Order: sequence, then C-alpha cells, then structure tokens
Amino acid sequence: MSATIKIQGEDFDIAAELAALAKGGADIGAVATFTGHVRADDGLTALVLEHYPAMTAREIARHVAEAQARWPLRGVTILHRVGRLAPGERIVLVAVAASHRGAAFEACQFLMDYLKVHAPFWKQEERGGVARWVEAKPADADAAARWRQ
Amino acid sequence: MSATIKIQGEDFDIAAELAALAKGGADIGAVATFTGHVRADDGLTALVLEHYPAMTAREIARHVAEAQARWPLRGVTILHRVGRLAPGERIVLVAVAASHRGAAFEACQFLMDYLKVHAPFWKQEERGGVARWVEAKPADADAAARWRQ
Amino acid sequence: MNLLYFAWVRQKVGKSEETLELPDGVSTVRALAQHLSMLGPGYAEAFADPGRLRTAVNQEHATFDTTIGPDDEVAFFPPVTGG
Amino acid sequence: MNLLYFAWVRQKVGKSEETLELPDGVSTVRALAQHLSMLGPGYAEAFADPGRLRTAVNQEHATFDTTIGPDDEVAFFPPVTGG
Repeated sequence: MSATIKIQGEDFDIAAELAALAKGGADIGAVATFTGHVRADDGLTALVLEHYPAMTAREIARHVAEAQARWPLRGVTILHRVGRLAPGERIVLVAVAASHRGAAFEACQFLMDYLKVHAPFWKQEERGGVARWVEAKPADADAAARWRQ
Repeated sequence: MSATIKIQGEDFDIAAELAALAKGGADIGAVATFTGHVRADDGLTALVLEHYPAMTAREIARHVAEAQARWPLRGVTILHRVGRLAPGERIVLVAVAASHRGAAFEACQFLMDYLKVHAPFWKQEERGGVARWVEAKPADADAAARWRQ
Repeated sequence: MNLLYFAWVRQKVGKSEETLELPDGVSTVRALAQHLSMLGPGYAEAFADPGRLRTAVNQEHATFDTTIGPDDEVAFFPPVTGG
Repeated sequence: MNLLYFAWVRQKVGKSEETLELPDGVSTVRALAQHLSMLGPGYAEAFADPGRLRTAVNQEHATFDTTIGPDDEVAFFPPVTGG
C-alpha cells in the first residue's frame, strides 16, 4: 500500500493527488476523500496553524498504519496545511483508496477522527486584530473514541 | 443548497467540480467525496454502462432531496458516467459539502448506497470477446437498508 | 402505452422501446408482463421469471402490483447495478 | 533535555524551545512541569493548571506520569485542534 503524508504551507492540487493515489493498482475500485475548509464563522478573517514538525509525520504515519491494519487499503494520502489561511481555503485532505467503498469510507472517517484528536496541530482564529486559540471539542474526542468500541 | 447532477460519457474534472461545490458558501467546512473506479477484476477489458435517461436524473434528485432533509448540507454534486469505460477509469463521483464533517461523510455514504440500489444504471462486463451483465449484490441492498433503521 | 426494456431484458426482447395499445383486461404491471411473455420467444425468455425483473411506471420504481393505464410509460429491467 | 512549547503554552512561556539540565529529583513529566512552573511568571501561568496541558515525550503522546530521563525531548501543549 502506498502512503503519502505531506505537511505544507501552500495549497494542494487535489486532482493531481487523487491521480497519484489511483495509480496504486488495478484493483482500486473506490476512493473516499475528505477536505476541510476554513469557515468564515463569526467574521473570522484568518486561521493560523502551527504544528510540532518532528512529531506530526510520525503520528500521522502511526494512524495510517493502524487504518491499514483494520481495513484492506490500496493507498492513503494525507495533506495538512500550516501557517496562515484565509476563509474558504483548504486545511486538510485525507484520501483513501480501496477495492470496495465500505473500507474506503470507514478508513477515511477513522483517519479524520484520529487527526482531529491526535495529530499535533493547533489553530488560532483571527477576527480583525483579535486572536484566539481554538479549544478542542468534546465531540471530536467522542468521534475518535467510537473507533475503540 | 446547490445540487448538480450530471450523466455523461466523458470523464470529469474532479478539481473543477469540487471548486464549484466549495463556492456554495462561507460556512462550508467539510467536503466528503467518493469516486468509483473500474477495477480490472479477472481480466476485465471494459465496462459498458447503460441507463434509463428519463428516470435517472429524477431518481437521483429524489435521493439528493432526501439527503438534504436528513442532514444540514451546503451542496451536492453527483456525476455518473455511461457508455464504455476501461479499467482504471472513473465511473461515479459523489461530493457533499456541509459545515461539519459528520454530515458530509454520512450524506456521501447514504447517496452512494442509494445510487447503487435505486439509480437505473446497468453494467455489462467485457472480458476479451465475452460480455456478462453484472448481478446486483445483496451487500449493496443491505448497505442501503441500514439507512432505513 | 410506451414500453422500455433495459440490460438483458432489452437484449432478449430484441428492442429497447416500443408502443403498445393497453390490452383488454390488463390493469397491472403483472398482467402486462404476462401478456408480453406471449408475444414471441424473446419475450417469453425475458419474462419467464418475473422474480428476476424490476419495473418502473412513469419513471418511478414500481411493483408488479402497480396499476397501469393506457398513457403510462412502463419499463422492465433487472435489478440496477450502477455506482 | 530538550523542551518544546506550542500554542498558548509557547506564548505564555515566551519561547518555543529550550534546553535544560534534568533537575535533581525530577523523573516524571509531572515533576518537570512543577519545576518549570517556578521558573518565572510566564511559566507559572503556563503550568498553573496541568489539567489543561498535554505532553509528548520523544515525539509520542505521553501522560504526566510518564518517566523521563536527561536525553529526552519533552513537549507541552494544549489539546490539539488540527484537521
């Protein structure tokens, strides 16, 4: 199985990423993807993301390995942006290729749920001149916990 | 909510479709997509899809309306190809935009499950000179039925 | 009425579409299928096992018990396999 | 040892990274956090409520009970909010 993990400031070319993922083999029948976008909630003007570089790629690779152990996957691409993002910009891409759609959908959700509560990224919201750190949501912890049941 | 439904022979530009979908509003935070690909199972050389044009768009629009009633969605794009497709080609795209990822993921799966058992498409597999109609899978009926529970 | 056939039903019947006067005494999809099964060997083969067939009346999924009239569009096909 | 701070922990401490000799008697993340909280007002504020902090030892999620040694990399940060 191919795994591509990238942390970058610049936006990504989703068509190119999916084309690379689909090259993973003739038995790919299903690709599930998720993209997260910056919402313009309550007059948000920018989102600034920082991360722990030495830990991020390791932590995501660990989640990919777990997804691979749980589902028969043909390829995974995870792209996460850092730095300053404007409303409407994409933050994250998770794409999972498999033979059948059940595995692709479930692994894609699993990886998003795990990213949300384990990957070392932190978001700061800016509204005009005011900056505020985003607080972790209990709902995200719940979403990740359901994969342990 | 925007809804785009296209039935076409030619391939689609997934980046352009997702860019159009993301224009649906500043409160889009999550886009879940699914693409189906032709697998080269057991030496398959082509997949030929036919459909019931007068019924297809109506039937899919009905599913989109049901998804919209069940989840707070910001936009749906469904693209389904017909005609002759080679292994590796894309068959279908379902993309769902919402504020939050739970709704986007669930509605995307719901729409795929419904397409599989309700949309009037029929697939014929070709292997060398031999053509065979694909049989409906009980697993697909089960996947659609779980949304009724 | 307008009749449509898809996939192997179309192949067995030998056509994708035809118009037909609603036969006397036919008021359900089931009765129509029985009538069609007597129109020739291709029809006989296509309609031999109604359990393998699905139907739509006026572009909506229907059952063999669905009532039909002279201006309806009725389609016969195997279970769908798209997506 | 190498210490890293992220998000508001970094802002309160006033730096993102520093090196420190493992203090005598400190063998867990909890003891290290207590030690750090006494290094100045920024540290005191950052480490005032350990319940709001998370930690990683050598780039892996850890708890305040995790044992640490002189060559470890220890990070302190609030609950993550990526994705």
